[in-house]
Amino acid sequence: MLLTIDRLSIAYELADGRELEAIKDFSLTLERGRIAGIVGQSGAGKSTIGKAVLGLLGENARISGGRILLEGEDIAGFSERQFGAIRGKRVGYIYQNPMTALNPVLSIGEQLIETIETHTDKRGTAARSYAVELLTGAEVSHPEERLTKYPHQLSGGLCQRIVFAIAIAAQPDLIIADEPTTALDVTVQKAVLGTLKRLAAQENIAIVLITHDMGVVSQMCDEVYVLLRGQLVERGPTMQIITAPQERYTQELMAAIPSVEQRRARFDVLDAFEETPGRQRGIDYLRAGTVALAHGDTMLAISNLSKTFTGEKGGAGFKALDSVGFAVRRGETFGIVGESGSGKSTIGRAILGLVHPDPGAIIALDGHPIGQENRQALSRKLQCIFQDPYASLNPRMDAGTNITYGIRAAGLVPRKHAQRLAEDLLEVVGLPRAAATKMPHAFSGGERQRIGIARALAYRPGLIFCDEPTSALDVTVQAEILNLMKELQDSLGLTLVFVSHDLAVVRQMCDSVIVMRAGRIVEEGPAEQVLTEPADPYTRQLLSAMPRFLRSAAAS
Amino acid sequence: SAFAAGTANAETLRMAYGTAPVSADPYPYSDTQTGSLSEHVFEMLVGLDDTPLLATGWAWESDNAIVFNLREGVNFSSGAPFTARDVVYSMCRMMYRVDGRANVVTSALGPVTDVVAIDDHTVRFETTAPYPIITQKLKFLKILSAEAAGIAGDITFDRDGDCGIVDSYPSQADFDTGSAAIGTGPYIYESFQATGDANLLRNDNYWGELPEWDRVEIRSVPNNGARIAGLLAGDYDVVERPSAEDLQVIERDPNFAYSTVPGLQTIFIVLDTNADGAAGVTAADGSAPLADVRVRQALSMAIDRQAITERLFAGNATVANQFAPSYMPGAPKMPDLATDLDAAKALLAEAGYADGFELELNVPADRYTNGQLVAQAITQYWTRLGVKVILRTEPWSVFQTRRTEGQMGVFMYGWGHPQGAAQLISGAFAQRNDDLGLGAANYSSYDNPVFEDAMQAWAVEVDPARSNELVAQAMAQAVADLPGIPLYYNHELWAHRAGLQLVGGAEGRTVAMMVKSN
Amino acid sequence: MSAIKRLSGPSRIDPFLVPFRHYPAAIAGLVGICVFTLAAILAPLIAPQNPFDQGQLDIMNGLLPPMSEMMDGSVSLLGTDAVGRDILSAVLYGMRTSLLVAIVAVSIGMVVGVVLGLVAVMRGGWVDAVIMRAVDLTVSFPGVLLALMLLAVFGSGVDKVILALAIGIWAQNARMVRAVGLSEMKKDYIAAARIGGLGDLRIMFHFLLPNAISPVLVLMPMAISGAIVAEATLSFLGVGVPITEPSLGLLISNGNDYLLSGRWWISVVPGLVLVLMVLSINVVADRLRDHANPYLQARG
Amino acid sequence: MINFVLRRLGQSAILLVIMSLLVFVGMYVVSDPVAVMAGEDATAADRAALAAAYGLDQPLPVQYLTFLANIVQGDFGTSFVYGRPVLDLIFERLPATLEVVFLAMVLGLAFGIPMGIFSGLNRRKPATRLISMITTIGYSIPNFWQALLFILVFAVWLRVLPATGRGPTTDFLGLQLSLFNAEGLRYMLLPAANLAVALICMQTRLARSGTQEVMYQDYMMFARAKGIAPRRLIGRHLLRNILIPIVTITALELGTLIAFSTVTETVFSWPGIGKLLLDSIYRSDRPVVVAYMILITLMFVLINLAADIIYAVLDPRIRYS
Ligand SMILES: Nc1ncnc2c1ncn2[C@@H]1O[C@H](COP(=O)(O)OP(=O)(O)OP(=O)(O)O)[C@@H](O)[C@H]1O
Ligand SMILES: Nc1ncnc2c1ncn2[C@@H]1O[C@H](COP(=O)(O)OP(=O)(O)OP(=O)(O)O)[C@@H](O)[C@H]1O
Ligand SMILES: [Mg+2]
Ligand SMILES: [Mg+2]
Repeated sequence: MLLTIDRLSIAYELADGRELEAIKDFSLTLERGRIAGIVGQSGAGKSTIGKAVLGLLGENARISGGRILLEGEDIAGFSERQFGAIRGKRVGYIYQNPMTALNPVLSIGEQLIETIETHTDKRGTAARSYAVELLTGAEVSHPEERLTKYPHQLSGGLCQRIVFAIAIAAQPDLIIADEPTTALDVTVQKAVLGTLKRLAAQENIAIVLITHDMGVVSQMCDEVYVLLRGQLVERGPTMQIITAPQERYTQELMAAIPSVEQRRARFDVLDAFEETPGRQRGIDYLRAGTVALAHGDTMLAISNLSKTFTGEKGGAGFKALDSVGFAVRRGETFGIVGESGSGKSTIGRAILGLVHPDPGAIIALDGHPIGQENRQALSRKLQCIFQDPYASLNPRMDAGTNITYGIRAAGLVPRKHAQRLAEDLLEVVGLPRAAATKMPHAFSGGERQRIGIARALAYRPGLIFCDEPTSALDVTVQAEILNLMKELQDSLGLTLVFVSHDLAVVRQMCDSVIVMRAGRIVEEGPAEQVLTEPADPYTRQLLSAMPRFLRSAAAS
Repeated sequence: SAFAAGTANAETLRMAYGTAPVSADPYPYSDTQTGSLSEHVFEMLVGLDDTPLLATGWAWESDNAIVFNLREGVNFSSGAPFTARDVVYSMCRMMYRVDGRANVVTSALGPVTDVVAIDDHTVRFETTAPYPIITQKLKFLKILSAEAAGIAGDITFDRDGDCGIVDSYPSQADFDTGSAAIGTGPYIYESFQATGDANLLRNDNYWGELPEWDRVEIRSVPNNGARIAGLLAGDYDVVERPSAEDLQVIERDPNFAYSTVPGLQTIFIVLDTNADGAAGVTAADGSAPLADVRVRQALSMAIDRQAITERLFAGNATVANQFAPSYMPGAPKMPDLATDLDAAKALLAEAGYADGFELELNVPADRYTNGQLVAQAITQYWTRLGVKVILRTEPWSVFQTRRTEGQMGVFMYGWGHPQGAAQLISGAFAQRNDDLGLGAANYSSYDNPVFEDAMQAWAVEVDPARSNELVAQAMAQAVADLPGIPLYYNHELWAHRAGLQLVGGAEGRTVAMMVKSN
Repeated sequence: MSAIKRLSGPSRIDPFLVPFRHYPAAIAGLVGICVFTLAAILAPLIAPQNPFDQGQLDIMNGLLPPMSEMMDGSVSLLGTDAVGRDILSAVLYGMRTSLLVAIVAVSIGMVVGVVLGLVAVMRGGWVDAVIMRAVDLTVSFPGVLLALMLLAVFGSGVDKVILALAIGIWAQNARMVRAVGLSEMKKDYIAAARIGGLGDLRIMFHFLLPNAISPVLVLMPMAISGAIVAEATLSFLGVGVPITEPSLGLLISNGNDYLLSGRWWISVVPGLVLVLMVLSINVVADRLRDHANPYLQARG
Repeated sequence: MINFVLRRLGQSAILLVIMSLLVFVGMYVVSDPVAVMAGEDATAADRAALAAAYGLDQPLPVQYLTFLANIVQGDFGTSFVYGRPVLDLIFERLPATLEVVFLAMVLGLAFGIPMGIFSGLNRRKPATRLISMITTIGYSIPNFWQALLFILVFAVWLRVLPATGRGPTTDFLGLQLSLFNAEGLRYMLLPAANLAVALICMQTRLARSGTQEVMYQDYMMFARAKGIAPRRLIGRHLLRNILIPIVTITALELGTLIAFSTVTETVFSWPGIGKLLLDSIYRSDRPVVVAYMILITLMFVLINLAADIIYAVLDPRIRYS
């Protein structure tokens, strides 16, 4: 047995002295060449398990029980030095937050090549060409050039593929892949997963795959572990879990999976969130917001939007966006899908005024060019859910303050109610009230994402640019949140610009869609049409690459 | 040990100065250390102790002319013989103001109208009026070599120092690099650095008694503690001006010793006696307290000089009873000044200041040994007398500027020149008279006819006995009137390693010639 | 989310004291600061002598070792200095001056420096250029000359000393905050704040400041001791506080001359007080900073 | 980037003019060179002659304009006190200062950063407490006190190092340096250590606090997960991210030490330029002070410019246009 986790319990100590039991009595066994999936609710403790195997739990975490055996050796009590011999070499780790996982001040090349040079005998140009090879294997275009870039110059998906390349560089015995494809479009995702699968099959590598995408699970995993609030609720062979889930939570999970085949009014949910007075108050607050406006008028109009990033040392720039134009109607959900790195986030950053587009671009909100309005007024019309939720939270403010600071400043909520509102909104996005006083770094990936969502919603804006808002969420939570958004949309005319790789979600959510590739729009139209009768070859390719979770298969 | 290694080369003497000599050029700088350094290399006609040096004797030819006989057989370190021409040349150079700047005795030798080389070894100085203190002033005329400056033929003196040879005067840099530093003294420069560090080699052709040390290294270590530590660490053989405090360490350690000699400097407090009031002195009724002699006497009587010299100087200072060290040759004999707080209070009350008054006492922070401590002691005494004292200490440059601008009614000052007892009172208390060289630093507004007459007579008196009498008269008057308050006379101190014998002079110069091993 | 267990009972302690729980050293520091501050405030009541009243001093009491009897029969606990100042009293009074000078100068220097540094980051462009050139100018201007100028123009006084010191401090802080701020400014949370419609002031003080101020705080205790020593140096050179009203630093530098001869108490006593004072400030400041560091919050 | 540098240098030209004006006026209000230069018994005529010879009888603006005109011709003036060109005076002493500051900087960084990182990484080790104690005490002991203690211990008691002065020098690229001979180094050790103590303390504390923040960032976790050697993890990933405050302080201290390390230079009788400045201020030697300040300002401008460029190198997100 390569990896055996035996009744592992892990506790985090919180700032106020309380202790949070993140993992209780979790057990897992894994042989070489096999892939184990861990699925479960966001915040259930999946990443905590992964980190524990590598000895990367923070200072405030404590393994309160159980063993972790790697080839029979208990590594739970290893010292930092002993772990040093394991990390990278025997266990590779694909970090959950790709955009913060890369050192911002070191070039991609350096971060990749140092790993290669540490674990293989390749040096110098050999290491470099192996790096290029790895990047190519991870579907990164222009790999040579990317090596000289810094993380902030790359898209989320590129970062994720680089993290992937780094993790597999040494061909370790075990790979822990913590949501390795959340930021990838489906074609790339397919390739990356293919690589993983090949590694397992050919190199006899064992993989722990943490994910919430049941499609991925069904395609990849030999066995599945279902986790809820730190506890294992069910484990079994993939087919068995998918087709015949025994536990209630697993059943809910399966039921909540959105389908790309058909569009429904609502995502299926089975009350993932507890209905509490606080949550109700929060929802009331959101509903009480924007005055319902007529649906259908053009709200956001963009034309001729180009963005060229200046190259290093005066070299030729890189054209991230090339004459992009589209219009978003009030009250609709406007989807942006497409290749990773095709400029989706850059569109958002341009709308939000965070990057200056090339001259000639027109971005108009309600008929007025953006930039002439004052920031405060704009903030109530336009909000954003960042692709990297963590970096967008002020690390020195607790979650509650992060959420309500802006609206308090804008006078949307009196100071004395701010704390309560923050807690209410946390409940709205499915987090406990107590989370309000935790600092951003002490949250799981999905939890951070939800804090970002709560912050954006709190403004009760007219339009939200959602950059992969639910990529780190399991389907049950995702369904709750997307339903909430839809509901706000229906009742208030909330407009959403929705960037996602999950075509099923896009189909469920969006009214119209554009498909992007290499900075250009390759196809646009009503979501139904684009996703069912794609005209562009690239769109077709996307659709065919989708990992399908076949409910029909489950039925049969 | 490191100590043994340090002294292995017994022929090198390492000395630490308290202030960096400014230059190897002996003319423009009047500070003690520049003087000390150049004394190794250059000599004067008259020695600091009034004995003949390069002159073997002198006599007044008339009221306006004095003739010096020069020593024969003396050579400069360049090999050139020393002659009267060199004296004329040196006088020219002394009178010449480089960039308008007076040299050490340019002003003091202003009354000299002509300098004539009568023959190779006789030279005559002529003056506008009788100028008896010229021999005192010539103690500062270091003799340079005319030949070394490349001057051939006779030199005709003029009072601007132009002498027709201006272009041949060596620059300061020429001295500092050593090329112009040619004297008749017992040492020659090996090197001089702008930081004030110098190395000297013995001049084996010296005409006089050869000094013991082959080589002398002079370093400047301005910080007191560091200087003494350098001695203790074996970096130096002799350090000048150890603090009274540091002598304690020296006394305890058998490896070290110190030498002391009563010095020339008198420390005193100047009082502005102006009847219209003095800067920084305020009385409730708007009157001028310091104009009243009883107030001045009260201020003087309140001070316990004995306590100051014993407590703050550990005995290395002498209680002053007049404005010049009483132990100097020719100093008038004066009774001790009284110390009596009660009597002082009574005097003050008598003068109408029973409730005291307020004064600002100005003291330079970085000038006099223990100056700040003494200032605080004075403040204590006067506070007890009932006078409100604001003690103001500031750097010398600021002090000097404010003093020159007349912004100080009460200030501490020190004066020490090897020029006899009259120097201080003539400068600080006499009415200003540039022709007679009187009262250049009179900030006391002192104006007493008895004193004034005596000073004016003294200024032109050539008979030494009569001169001393006049000084005694003036001094007695000044001490009675107290336009200033004498405090104490500084002593000169040197600390050195044991095994050396050191006989210092009152002017406090630190020179290798005074150090012998025993 | 999983169950949260309470480890300790509901906290009933003053929120101000929360950071100090479980940190004996920091508590000691806090106590130290209180003691020193109290001692400084109460100096006139507890000091055996008023060292600023020159009439009470007598050089006949000079240089007494600790526990000596003075002329008037009283005992000097910690000895006296050369002019007969009781060291204990002098230290108590000196602390007042030193603390006042150091704390006020450092506070002014810190506030002005940090604010200008933040403004430079926020505004950029010519504002940044002007502020940073002003920094260049002030760091290159010698403090002694500045103090001398103030002395010559305005006369001596504690306020002038404070001003001279503060001018030296602001520049360093401004540069530090700007340097760190430049990096922070590019992070997404600032972008989020902008999108949130927050005004520049809020972004400056609630987003940039807490994330950029850490190095300034790290250097703060050093700045305090530095100011105390700088004040001593100025005083020693005659451009600081009057020598009749010595500060802690001036006492130390005066006492320096007596170290070699074994009269240690004159400089060691005030020196120790200075060290202890800075040590206290330091452990407390360190603890507060650690406490404010989100990554170290849990006691782990 | 080139634009950026040029613009900065342009701004600095204005700065130099302002600085010279400030110093000119400053020296004027502080003291009168004539009063300081003239001897005790100088007559009024002496003073007037002196003032005229140095142009000090002119109104201040005229003096200043003359000064500017001379500067343009490359003449920085002649010292009132030493009667020598001020640039000669300054450059004669500069090497002594530069080498001792250089050594102090090296000591500061070589000890400070590793100690700081160690403390940041090992929060609860006794060694960390010790470092914290020592660094706190290190900087709360006044510089002049420390200097004397160093002399007492190493020169007077142990007698292993000389107490004062500068040792023998060797010629290096035309500079007289004692850095390259053993005896000279012995003389440098105490003054350099005296300067370094504060630096070490500062760098330690900055490195410690930086480490405590950076160490818990996701990218550090991931870097650890990659299994790279601890040396690289710290030397590259950690260090690069904590260097900005360290560079800032190093730059400021570098300038300050070169320009103003008067206490150390005084106590150890180190013949550097800091003392020259202090002496010149106290002797009212305006030409030296003004020229000195112009050079120092220029130096600070360049050092800070270098620091700004280093920021951009350290953090690619910082870009100057
Ligand atoms: N600051 C920058 N400097 C240089 N290039 C940049 C910069 N920011 C983004 N890019 C490049 O612009 C392209 C578009 O990036 P963008 O983040 O918009 O992609 P995306 O569509 O959001 O991708 P993903 O789905 O992976 O997040 C990428 O190739 C990226 O490398
Ligand atoms: N450093 C920390 N301090 C305190 N609590 C933490 C810390 N890290 C994680 N937690 C908490 O532990 C729980 C498990 O976190 P973990 O990151 O393992 O969740 P996850 O299953 O990976 O969730 P997600 O799918 O959202 O990434 C969460 O409730 C989270 O808030
Ligand atoms: Mg996770
Ligand atoms: Mg993106």
